[in-house]
Amino acid sequence: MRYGLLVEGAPYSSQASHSALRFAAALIAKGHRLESVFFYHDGVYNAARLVAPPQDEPHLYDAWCSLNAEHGTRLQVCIAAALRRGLLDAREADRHGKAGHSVESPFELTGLGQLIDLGRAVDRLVTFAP
Amino acid sequence: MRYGLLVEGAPYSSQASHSALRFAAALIAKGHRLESVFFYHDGVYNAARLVAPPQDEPHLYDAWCSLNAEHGTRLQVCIAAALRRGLLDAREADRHGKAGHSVESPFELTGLGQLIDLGRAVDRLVTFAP
Amino acid sequence: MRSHLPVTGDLLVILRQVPHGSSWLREGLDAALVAAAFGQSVTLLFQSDGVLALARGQQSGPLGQKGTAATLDMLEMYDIESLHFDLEALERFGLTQQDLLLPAAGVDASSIPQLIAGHRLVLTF
Amino acid sequence: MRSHLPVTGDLLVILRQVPHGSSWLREGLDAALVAAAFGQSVTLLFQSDGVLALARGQQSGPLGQKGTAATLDMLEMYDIESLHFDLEALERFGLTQQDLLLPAAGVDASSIPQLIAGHRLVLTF
Amino acid sequence: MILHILNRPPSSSLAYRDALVAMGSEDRLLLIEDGVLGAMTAQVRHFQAIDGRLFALREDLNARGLLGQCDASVQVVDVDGFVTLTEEADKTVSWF
Amino acid sequence: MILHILNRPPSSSLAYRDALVAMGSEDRLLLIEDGVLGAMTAQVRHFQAIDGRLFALREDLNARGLLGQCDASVQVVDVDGFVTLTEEADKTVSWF
Repeated sequence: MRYGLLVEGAPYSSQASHSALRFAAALIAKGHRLESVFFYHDGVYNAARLVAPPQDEPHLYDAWCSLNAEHGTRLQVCIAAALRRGLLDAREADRHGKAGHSVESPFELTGLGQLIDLGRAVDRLVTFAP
Repeated sequence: MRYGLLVEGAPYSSQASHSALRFAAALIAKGHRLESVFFYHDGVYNAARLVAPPQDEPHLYDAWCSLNAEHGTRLQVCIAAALRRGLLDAREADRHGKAGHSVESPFELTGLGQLIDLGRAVDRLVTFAP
Repeated sequence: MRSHLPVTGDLLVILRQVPHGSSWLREGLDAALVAAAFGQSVTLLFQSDGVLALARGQQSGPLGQKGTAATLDMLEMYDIESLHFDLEALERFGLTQQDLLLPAAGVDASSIPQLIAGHRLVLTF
Repeated sequence: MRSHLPVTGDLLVILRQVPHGSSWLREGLDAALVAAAFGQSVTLLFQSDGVLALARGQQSGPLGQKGTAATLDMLEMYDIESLHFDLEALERFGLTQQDLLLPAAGVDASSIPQLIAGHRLVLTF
Repeated sequence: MILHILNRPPSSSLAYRDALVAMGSEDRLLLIEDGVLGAMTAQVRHFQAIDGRLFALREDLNARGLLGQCDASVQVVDVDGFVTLTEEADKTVSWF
Repeated sequence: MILHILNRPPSSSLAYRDALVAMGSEDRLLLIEDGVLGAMTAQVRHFQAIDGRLFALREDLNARGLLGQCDASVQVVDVDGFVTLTEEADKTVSWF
C-alpha cells in the first residue's frame, strides 16, 4: 500500500516524531511504500537544520533525512506554518530580506495543497499529533 | 516590585507569548520593573530570528526586542532546550560545526541556573505555559 | 437546523479547539479552505470545545491577534456549506443556535460516526 | 512512608506529566537538579499523571529515547531527598508504594497546599 | 495568599482538578486564555469549592465573545487587575 | 472498520470522550504514547463501551514500565501490529 504521514508535534517536545519514525520504519519493512511525510503545526520544527541534540538522544533530524535518502520519502513542510515559526529556506529568506536560512534539502517548503494531494494519492494517511 | 516571566509556549502555536507580552506591558505601566523573560520548553522558539509572520498578525519577535530596547528587560533562553530545538547563536553554531545561526542579540543563550537566579532575585516570577 | 445524514464527501475536518488559545483552529480551517480550493468536497464538524469557534461576538485579541471568526466568513466563498456542530457540546456551554454566527447543522453524538464513515479522509484539529 | 509536614525550602518542583510522552518531565527534573547545584533546597512533588515517573521498570523508547528514570537516580547525588507523591494519583493507577523505584513520601490532597505555601518559588511541569 | 493561574478549560482538560487540590483556603484562582471557558455559567460549577475566590481575565473572555456568558459569581479583571492580583499574592503558581 | 488512535490518558484529558463518541460499532481504538495509561487495569473502565475493540501499543507500555499493569481485556500490539491495524482499516482518525 501507499502511505503518507502527517506530523504535527515539535521534535523532543512531544513523542509525535519518534512515533512517526518508528511507524515509518515498520510500514516500509512490511513492504509498503511511504510517499511523503507532511509537517504541519509544530511539526514544522522537525525541519530546523541547526539542531544539536544531546549525544545520548536519537537524532530525529538525521533520521528524517535517512528516510528520504534510503526510501525516497518526500519531506514536505507547510510553508505558511513554517514562515511564522522562523523556518525559511534560502529562497524564502531572500524574499523576506533575511540573511541566512533555517531549512534546506531534503526538507521542502510547500503549500498545504500538497497535503490534500497526498491525502488523495495514498491509501492511508496517518496523523501523529503532539 | 521586580518581576520575572517564564515563557514556555511556542509563538503563534499557543497564546502564551501573547499573554506574557500583554502582562509585561501592564506591569511596566504600573511602575514595576521587568528584569528578565526566561524562555524554556517550547518557549525557546520565541528566539528564532528568521520569523516571518503574516502582516495582519502581531510580530511577537519584534515585540520581545522592543521590551529589551525600551525597558532593559533581558531575554534569556535556556541553552539546553534551545540546542535540541535548532536554536543556536553564532558561537554555538561554530562550536557544533554548523554554518549559520538562528539566535542573535538581544536574545541570549544561558544556562538554567539563570532561571534559578531570576527566581531568587525577583519579587514575583509568573509562568506562561502553552 | 438538524443535519440530514448521511453526509458524504472527500474531506471531513473536525475542529475541537477553542479560538485564540492555540493555532489549531486556524490551521484546521486553512486545511479546509485549501482542500475546497483544490476542488474537494469538504465538510466541517465543530466538536467539543470547537463549537465555540461558532460563537457570536468574537473579537481581536489585545495584541491585535485576528482569531478565526473572520476566516469563517470565507467558508461560503470557497463553497464550504456543509457545517455541523456537536449539539451536546453546545449545550455543555449553555449556548443555543441563536448564539452562533453561521448557519450550521446540529448533530447528536450518535451521528458523528456516520459523518466520519462518509468521508474519504478525516483530519482532526 | 508518609510525609511529615510542614516541609519548607527554596523551590518546589511539581511534576505532572507522563514519562516519554513529552519533554516536560525531563525539563522539570533538569530545573530541580540545577537549583540544587546552585545550593537551593529543593522539594519534588509528583502529582497526577506525574506519579508514573516513579514507576519501576521504565525502559528506553524504541528509538533509544532515554526517558527520565535514569535522571531520578541523580537526585540523591544532588542531595534532593525531599520527594513527595500524590497518594490519590497512585491509587488512581492501581499502584502501591512497592511499585515505586525510589523512596518517596505519600501526601494526601489536603497536604498539597501546605507544601506549596512552604516554598518560596513553585514551578509546575 | 497565593495566586493560581489556569489556562485550560474544564470541558476538555482535568488540569483544573490539580489546581483546586493545590489551593489553600485563602488562595485565589485566575482563569486566563482557554481557561476562561470555566467562568461560563454552564461550566462554573467545577469551581464551586472556591466560590468568591474565582477570577477571569476580561480580555480573554472578550476575544472569545464570552463576556456575556460569564457567571455573576466570577470576578472579571482586566490585565491591570491581573497585575494587581500578583502584587497582592505571595507568589503565583501556573497550571496547564 | 475505521482505526481511531488516541495519545492522551483519560486520567488528565477528556479527548478519549471525543474519540469514543466518534466510533462506529465496528471501529477499533489504539492507545499510543501517553494514551497507554488508559489500558491499565485501574483505568480501563473508561473504555468499557468498546470492550474487545481496544488495543494498546506494546513499545509505549514497555517504555513506561506498564506492560504488567495492562488489563487482560486489552489487545497489546507492537508497531508491526499497528501497521496491520492500519492495513485492515478503511482509514485512520487521530485524537489528541
